[in-house]
Amino acid sequence: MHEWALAEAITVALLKQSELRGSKSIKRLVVGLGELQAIDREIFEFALSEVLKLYGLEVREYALLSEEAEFECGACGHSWKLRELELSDEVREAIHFLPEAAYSYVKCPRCGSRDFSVVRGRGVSIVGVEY
Amino acid sequence: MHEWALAEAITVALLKQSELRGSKSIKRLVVGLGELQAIDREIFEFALSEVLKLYGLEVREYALLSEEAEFECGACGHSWKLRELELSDEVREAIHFLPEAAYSYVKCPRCGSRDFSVVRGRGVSIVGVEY
Amino acid sequence: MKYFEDPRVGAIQLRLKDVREVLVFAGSKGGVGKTLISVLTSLLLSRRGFRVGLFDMDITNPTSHVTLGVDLRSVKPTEEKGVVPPEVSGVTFMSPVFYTLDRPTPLRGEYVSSALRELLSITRWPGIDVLVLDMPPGMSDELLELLTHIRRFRAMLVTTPSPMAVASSIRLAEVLSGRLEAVVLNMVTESAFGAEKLLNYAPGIPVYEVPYDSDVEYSIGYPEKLVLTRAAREVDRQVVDHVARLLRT
Amino acid sequence: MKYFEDPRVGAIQLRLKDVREVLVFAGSKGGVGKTLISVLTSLLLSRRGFRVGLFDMDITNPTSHVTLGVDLRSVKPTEEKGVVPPEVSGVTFMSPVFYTLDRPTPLRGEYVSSALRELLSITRWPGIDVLVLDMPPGMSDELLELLTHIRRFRAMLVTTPSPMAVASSIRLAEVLSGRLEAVVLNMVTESAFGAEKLLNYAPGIPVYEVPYDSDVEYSIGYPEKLVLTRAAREVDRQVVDHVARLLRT
Ligand SMILES: Nc1ncnc2c1ncn2[C@@H]1O[C@H](COP(=O)(O)OP(=O)(O)O)[C@@H](O)[C@H]1O
Ligand SMILES: Nc1ncnc2c1ncn2[C@@H]1O[C@H](COP(=O)(O)OP(=O)(O)O)[C@@H](O)[C@H]1O
Ligand SMILES: [Mg+2]
Ligand SMILES: [Mg+2]
Ligand SMILES: [Mg+2]
Ligand SMILES: [Mg+2]
Ligand code: NI
Ligand code: NI
Ligand SMILES: [Zn+2]
Ligand SMILES: [Zn+2]
Repeated sequence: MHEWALAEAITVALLKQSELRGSKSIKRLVVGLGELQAIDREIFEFALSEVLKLYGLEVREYALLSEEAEFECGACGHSWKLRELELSDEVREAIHFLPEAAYSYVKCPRCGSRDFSVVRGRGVSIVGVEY
Repeated sequence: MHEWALAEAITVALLKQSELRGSKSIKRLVVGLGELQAIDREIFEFALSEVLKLYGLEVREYALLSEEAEFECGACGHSWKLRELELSDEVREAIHFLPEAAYSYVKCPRCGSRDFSVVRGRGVSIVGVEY
Repeated sequence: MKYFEDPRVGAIQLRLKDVREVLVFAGSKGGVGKTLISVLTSLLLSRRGFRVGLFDMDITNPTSHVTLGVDLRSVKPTEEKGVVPPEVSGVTFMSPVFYTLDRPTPLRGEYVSSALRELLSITRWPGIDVLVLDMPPGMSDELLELLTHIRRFRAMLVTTPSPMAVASSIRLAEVLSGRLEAVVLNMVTESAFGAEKLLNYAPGIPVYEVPYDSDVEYSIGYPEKLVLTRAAREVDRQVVDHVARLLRT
Repeated sequence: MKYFEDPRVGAIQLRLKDVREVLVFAGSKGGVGKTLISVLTSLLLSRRGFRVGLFDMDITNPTSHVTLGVDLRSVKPTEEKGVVPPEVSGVTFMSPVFYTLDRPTPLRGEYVSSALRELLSITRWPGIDVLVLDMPPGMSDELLELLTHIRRFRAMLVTTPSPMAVASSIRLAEVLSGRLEAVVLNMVTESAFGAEKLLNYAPGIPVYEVPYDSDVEYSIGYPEKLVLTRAAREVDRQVVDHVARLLRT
């Protein structure tokens, strides 16, 4: 599972802050899971708890926030959602590892442009931390 | 004066909106003048009023808003102002025509990185319009 | 209200309104000859009496001024209700290098786009028949600005017969489909192996072959010499003929 | 709190922690041989017993897989606490093309940066002595990500003797100054005119000359053939020797 590496990235970022603060304890952590990357919640949750333990970080409470993926066309202004698209399993797998691979497979459903932005719901992010 | 072309860009954008709205009259227009581009207010004001006339747009009241230029380093996080830099006349002239030419001449004063962003005060922009 | 975010986008259309054709030399592989063919085509069209503009879209690594031998200390655009590019060997020539002055200019994509918008919205092309755009390699902001904001153009895909260049070109042909006028197969030696593959992706599109010509290197910076090379002769006979036909119809 | 904006930035350091040297082949001109020299150096270092990783930093136009002859249908990274790249001819090889699958991938700069961060933060390089980075042309997000977020690296500047390439290289040498290990003057025929100019900008830096070798083109896609070319012999004798010395000290 490559989710381990994603959890490790989050953990290392938290650790750096913890070192600056002089405490390895975090009250509340909110992690965003962008729909585009299609992260399996359970797998990620397992990986995150393991990695946090490994790095000696205590997170007393955490939440995984799902973010719907939304695109907006730079050419015609149209916006659309991931679920409006039909993508093969192979393509979904590629995007799972590299969300920007979406630009290889997705075009604006209205005008066909490849010049669109991923407005939200791209991938894994730290949404917030409370100490 | 190349300010004419900058005023024309603003005017054409306003015109497009006016056509959509079915009226060539604007109550109030606020144009931002970013310090980096070093636009002469008087020259620009003259150009804008001439161009607006030429395109048949009536702007009853307008304001030119000066914006201080500010940079932020992507490598070390340092931020600084344009006035802290010493730039030759030749360089100022280049940046007047092409604000991104700043990347040829400016580095982060703290760490020397060229990976900085122009946080504000780049150039001419439409700040707001009231009909 | 989105339009107000960047008034330069509308101004680009305004500046290009009276230009009859926008002709783009593109190729996602570097070093295939986009700049050389852009410059040769511009010089040769001008020698046929067309009024030609040439614009270097390669913001972070402009080189068309080197090919043309432009002295950046003495040659400059003039200010006149915008910016009017200088004439170089009969070609109205504009490049970001007039402002970056051959200094290194690393730019993140957002600033590449901004620089292109700025230059394209202030540069005037009075009386120009055809504006030639010399594209950078890759498929990033420059290409997307072209597709989204210049919009009206015809493309010539420049490639060499090398497998790496052909692989890159096939990808670009897909993005440019519908705008593709011709393929310029450059630096051809004996065998143009691999190029057939590309042609399957651009059916019905003419392919012009320009030979590898060792005189080119020695003529870089000397337009008068460049137009006399064997490579120039082939560009004239094929590419320039093609463009001249477009301009006459 | 800025750090939380992108946890991948810290993860890049983590992934590269145990790699002894990061060796970057850069050159702002396209087509000068960055990819060929990167691939040859990787293959030849591996044949000397070093454990070598090769990463294609050219997100919008990757070609190192073409040079290595990688079959994208059968060769893939594996998932293992991240992503472990496949081994190709003795080199641990990673490329964005494993996910973009040779489809066109136009990306604005912000997405180029994001893609690089994603791949560099999930890719593991277990036991690798030297990680070779094959850079794209230009001076944009890829270069700035390298300078700002990879940070610890040594650079080889690849250029040809052509005036256009030399002009581009002088600009890049300034940006890379302090990290520059050597200049690789590639595709040298009789006269490497113009190159002296570059050397004034990189005083004290060794210059390695690799000849133009027509066998190279026929060997693209066949690593076993590539390493036997005359070009490879010179890369081995000069560039690989240089890197081997670095790794032994
Ligand atoms: N037909 C040709 N014969 C010989 N050399 C050529 C030819 N076309 C281009 N070149 C040389 O190849 C190099 C790359 O060409 P260039 O126009 O800069 O490519 P690009 O713009 O695609 O990067 C330059 O040194 C140029 O002089
Ligand atoms: N020494 C050489 N002799 C002959 N051909 C070469 C040599 N080096 C590179 N090439 C060829 O030149 C072209 C450009 O090389 P490439 O490695 O793709 O350059 P870059 O990565 O800088 O764009 C390719 O077709 C490659 O096979
Ligand atoms: Mg070029
Ligand atoms: Mg770019
Ligand atoms: Mg390459
Ligand atoms: Mg790029
Ligand atoms: Ni996974
Ligand atoms: Ni001016
Ligand atoms: Zn659209
Ligand atoms: Zn800094």
